[in-house]
Amino acid sequence: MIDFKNVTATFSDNAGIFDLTFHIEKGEIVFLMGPTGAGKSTVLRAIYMDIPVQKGRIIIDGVDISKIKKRKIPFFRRSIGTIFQDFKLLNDRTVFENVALPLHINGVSRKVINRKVHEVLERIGLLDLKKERPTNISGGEQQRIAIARALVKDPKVILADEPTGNLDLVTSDEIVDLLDSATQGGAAVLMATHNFPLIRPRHKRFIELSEGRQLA
Amino acid sequence: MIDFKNVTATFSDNAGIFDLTFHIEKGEIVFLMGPTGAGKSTVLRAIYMDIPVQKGRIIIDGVDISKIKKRKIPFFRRSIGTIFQDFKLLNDRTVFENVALPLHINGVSRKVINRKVHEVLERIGLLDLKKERPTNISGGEQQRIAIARALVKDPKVILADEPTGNLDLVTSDEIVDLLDSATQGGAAVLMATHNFPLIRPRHKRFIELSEGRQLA
Amino acid sequence: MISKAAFLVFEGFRALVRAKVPAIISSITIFITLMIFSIAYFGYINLKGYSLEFRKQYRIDVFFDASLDRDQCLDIFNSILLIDGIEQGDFIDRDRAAKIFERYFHKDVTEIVGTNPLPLGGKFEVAPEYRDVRIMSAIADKIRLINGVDLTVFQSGLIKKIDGFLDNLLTLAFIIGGAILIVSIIMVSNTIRLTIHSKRGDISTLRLLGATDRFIKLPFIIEGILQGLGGALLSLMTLWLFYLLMQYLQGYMRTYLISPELLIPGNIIIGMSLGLIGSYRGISKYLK
Amino acid sequence: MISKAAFLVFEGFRALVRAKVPAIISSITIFITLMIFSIAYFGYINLKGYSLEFRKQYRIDVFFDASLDRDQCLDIFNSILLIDGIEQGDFIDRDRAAKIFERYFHKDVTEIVGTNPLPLGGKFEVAPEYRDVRIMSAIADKIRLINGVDLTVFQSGLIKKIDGFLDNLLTLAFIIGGAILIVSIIMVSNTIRLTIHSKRGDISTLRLLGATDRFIKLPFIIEGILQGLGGALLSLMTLWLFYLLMQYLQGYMRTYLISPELLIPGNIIIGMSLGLIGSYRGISKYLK
Ligand SMILES: Nc1ncnc2c1ncn2[C@@H]1O[C@H](COP(=O)(O)OP(=O)(O)OP(=O)(O)O)[C@@H](O)[C@H]1O
Ligand SMILES: Nc1ncnc2c1ncn2[C@@H]1O[C@H](COP(=O)(O)OP(=O)(O)OP(=O)(O)O)[C@@H](O)[C@H]1O
Ligand SMILES: [Mg+2]
Ligand SMILES: [Mg+2]
Repeated sequence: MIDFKNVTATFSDNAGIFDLTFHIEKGEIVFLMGPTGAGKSTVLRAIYMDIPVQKGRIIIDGVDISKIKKRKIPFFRRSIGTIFQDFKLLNDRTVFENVALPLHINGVSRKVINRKVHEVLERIGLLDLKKERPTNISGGEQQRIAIARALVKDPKVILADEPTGNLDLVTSDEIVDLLDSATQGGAAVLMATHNFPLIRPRHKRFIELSEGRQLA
Repeated sequence: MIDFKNVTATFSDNAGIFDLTFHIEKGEIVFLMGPTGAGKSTVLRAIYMDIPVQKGRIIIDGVDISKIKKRKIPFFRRSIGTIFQDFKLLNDRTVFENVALPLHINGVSRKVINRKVHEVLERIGLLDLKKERPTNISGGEQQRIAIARALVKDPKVILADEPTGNLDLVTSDEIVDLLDSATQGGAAVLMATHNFPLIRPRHKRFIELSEGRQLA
Repeated sequence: MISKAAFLVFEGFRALVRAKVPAIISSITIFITLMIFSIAYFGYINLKGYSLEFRKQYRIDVFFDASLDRDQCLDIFNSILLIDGIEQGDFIDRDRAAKIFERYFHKDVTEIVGTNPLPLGGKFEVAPEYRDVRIMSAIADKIRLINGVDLTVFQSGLIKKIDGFLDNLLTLAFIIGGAILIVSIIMVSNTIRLTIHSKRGDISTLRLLGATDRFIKLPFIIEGILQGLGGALLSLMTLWLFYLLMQYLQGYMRTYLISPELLIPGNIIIGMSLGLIGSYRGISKYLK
Repeated sequence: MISKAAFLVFEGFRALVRAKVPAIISSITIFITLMIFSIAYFGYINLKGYSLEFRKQYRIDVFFDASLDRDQCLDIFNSILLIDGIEQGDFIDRDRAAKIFERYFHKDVTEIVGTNPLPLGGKFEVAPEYRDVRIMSAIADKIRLINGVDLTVFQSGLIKKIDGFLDNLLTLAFIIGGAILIVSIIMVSNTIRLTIHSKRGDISTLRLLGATDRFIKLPFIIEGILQGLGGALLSLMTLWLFYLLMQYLQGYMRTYLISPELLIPGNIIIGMSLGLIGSYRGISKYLK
């Protein structure tokens, strides 16, 4: 589902990712580990085409993304559910509207949107906040809204960038469970995190980065 | 240094903090624990006067802050070093300028500013990034810049809201060390966090919140 | 697809409410633009009105051969009336001529001369569309060729002067009008660009979520059109007050007012077009 | 304190560079405002110029008693010249009168009458500051009281018409000018408010860091003044091109140009003031 072949994407000589190669199967969850500044976000940004790739190929669901025409990038992004490290919630909309947004972009009918958004807000336990603005809820609540927004469209690929940084251990565990359960539907999940204690008990595969390079 | 007396500050009937009473000494570091949405950020925001207090009194360095005139709030805030949960870095300035900002606000001379900013960037290990914009550095790097900005003015009171959410364990530990060492200079530090494993080995006092109320 | 289009239209409406400051400022900009337009147009039709009024006084004076009698003169007078462009004429017999004499010399001609030796003649007015130096000169030349016409006087000097003056004014009015048009479009699209600039973070997020440019643009454009409508309504309200003022001043100075049948749809259409063009330009530039 | 003030001034400069889009748009707004100002002023001095030129033709005609001889008439003529407001005069003897007769009747008076029975008179021009219907009527009345003056003619009808026309135009110009002034200030401060709006997040962060309102305001105000200067320089460059065009057109239509000694400092001062007032209003409203 996600296939990196000798991928190099750099901002400067010593910042970015260098010669990464890995593969993530349909229905698999993989953790991307590494200290701060290691290049985890850069890996994810390369996948959702936010930054250019200098060398190598990234193949998502059988498609070499460097071959995707500029005009088609939005359609490619719709198949990916991204949880951004800085949430990127829209502060001028309610929680409900934020979560509904990807469905509107995908052209889903209002009735279905209503049902799906309620469903996902229920699942992350924030249905009570649906009428609040992101500025009026706590950091951890914002983070979970960002997660709900990524999951609501049942994407084939889920990219989660530090999705538990603002959550306590119990809630973090629930979130990882949620991401894990998405793999049952066939999604491939790539989750960047530093929280080793969180993922250790799960015995899942992880990719370790250091200074932009793969360890082991 | 920080004195809460039956403080209630609410957004609605069931969101906010209720009847909190605690005391933090000069030179003491205290952790504010609790799950997401427990009210940790609300405690800190009440201290730096970002939200109004409905009941009770908050006394900082001997001053009842409800008595501070509106015109004097900026001067009160200058004595506090705050690390915001969402960093609040200014994206149109370099890292250096961001860290220098509180010193400019305090009217420190350019020469002293230069020395102090270099010193603190050195200490958090990000001197290399001094000319970068916050948008061009990683999440963890941004977080450390936010920490540097709070520490650079040697404040009497340090409020840290989840300062390690985007940092790996090793770096997180270094940051807590840094905050801890600030207490040697006489500062009172209040750090909100969910990361219990991080603070457990330190055997420091902590205050535990749940749904806006103090536990134990 | 229909539900998506409906969503985008709805988004445009809600954007107005969500970001009130920029929306209000854009509406005010369009309002001001429309006010400038309306007042400039008001100035223009007044200039035009004054100009036409002045040109009403343009006329051709004709004198007949002294040897002709009154009836012969009248025949020639009537034949001149048939010339293309001549609208009406005024036959000047001896009595009329004496009155003219009195106007310039303030004496009765028969009193100082004993008889009335003044020549017969006619004054001719030309139709509005012929009130122009070149055309009137041509008509005067034509009259001059008629048998029995002693002299044709067309005060081309004075007329040229007035014509030149009015033309200068109208040229100026047109330069200013053109400038206002360009300026308005720049102004409105700049204002809307600023409101878009203040939402740049949200726009980049929408893109990362897979929104197409069309999806991002449409709400801005609909918002722009609504802002244009808002500005137009504001301007109509203000112009209504201006009308009341002008009607009150009508006693003191003559003014030509724009008819409401032109003003109301004109303002609404121009306002909405400005909002449309401004937001389209603004968002397109931004997304490039 | 000095280093802080220097920092804030420096911040204002850097803000220009940091947020280029809003800075450019604000400068363009001020530029456009100044262009409108300059062109409106240009229109105004042209109107004024045309008006003065027309008023040059205002004059008072005097006829003397038929019983007086040439020398007596000349004495009266000279005494009229001494009246306050009379600038110069033209004595009209029998020959001049005959020429006037010819101008209106296109015949030689001696030829049709035998002698020249026309009255003696004078034409008087008034000094520029007296060229006004009311004042000239008063002067005409004064002349009428002089012994030996038979008749004073002051074409108050025509003059009133022209005066009225010019006054209407100038009133219109003033209304438009006043409107432009108000509009410009609103426009500039709205534009700057939008740029401030797009930095609202940063402003709230500065407040949380302990910045006083003064600390937040000053860079915006300095930025505003610099944007005003930028707009002024842009407008001066454009006006220079406009001057070249006008100089070229000078052959085709008479225009009065604004002197550069007025235009250059005028634009710079007004531009910087607009930037100052606009940013001050904008940021003050925002911080309230
Ligand atoms: N836009 C950019 N321009 C220049 N350098 C950048 C940019 N974005 C990131 N970098 C640099 O690239 C390196 C990797 O950044 P990245 O954001 O991928 O780290 P990360 O592993 O996600 O770290 P964190 O855990 O702190 O989020 C860092 O050294 C960072 O400073
Ligand atoms: N501005 C606001 N308006 C209304 N409700 C708010 C506002 N800010 C916070 N809340 C609510 O107050 C409660 C406490 O919020 P607070 O931000 O203090 O939580 P927290 O302990 O910091 O959580 P986290 O660990 O997720 O940051 C939450 O339920 C939140 O939804
Ligand atoms: Mg990252
Ligand atoms: Mg919080």
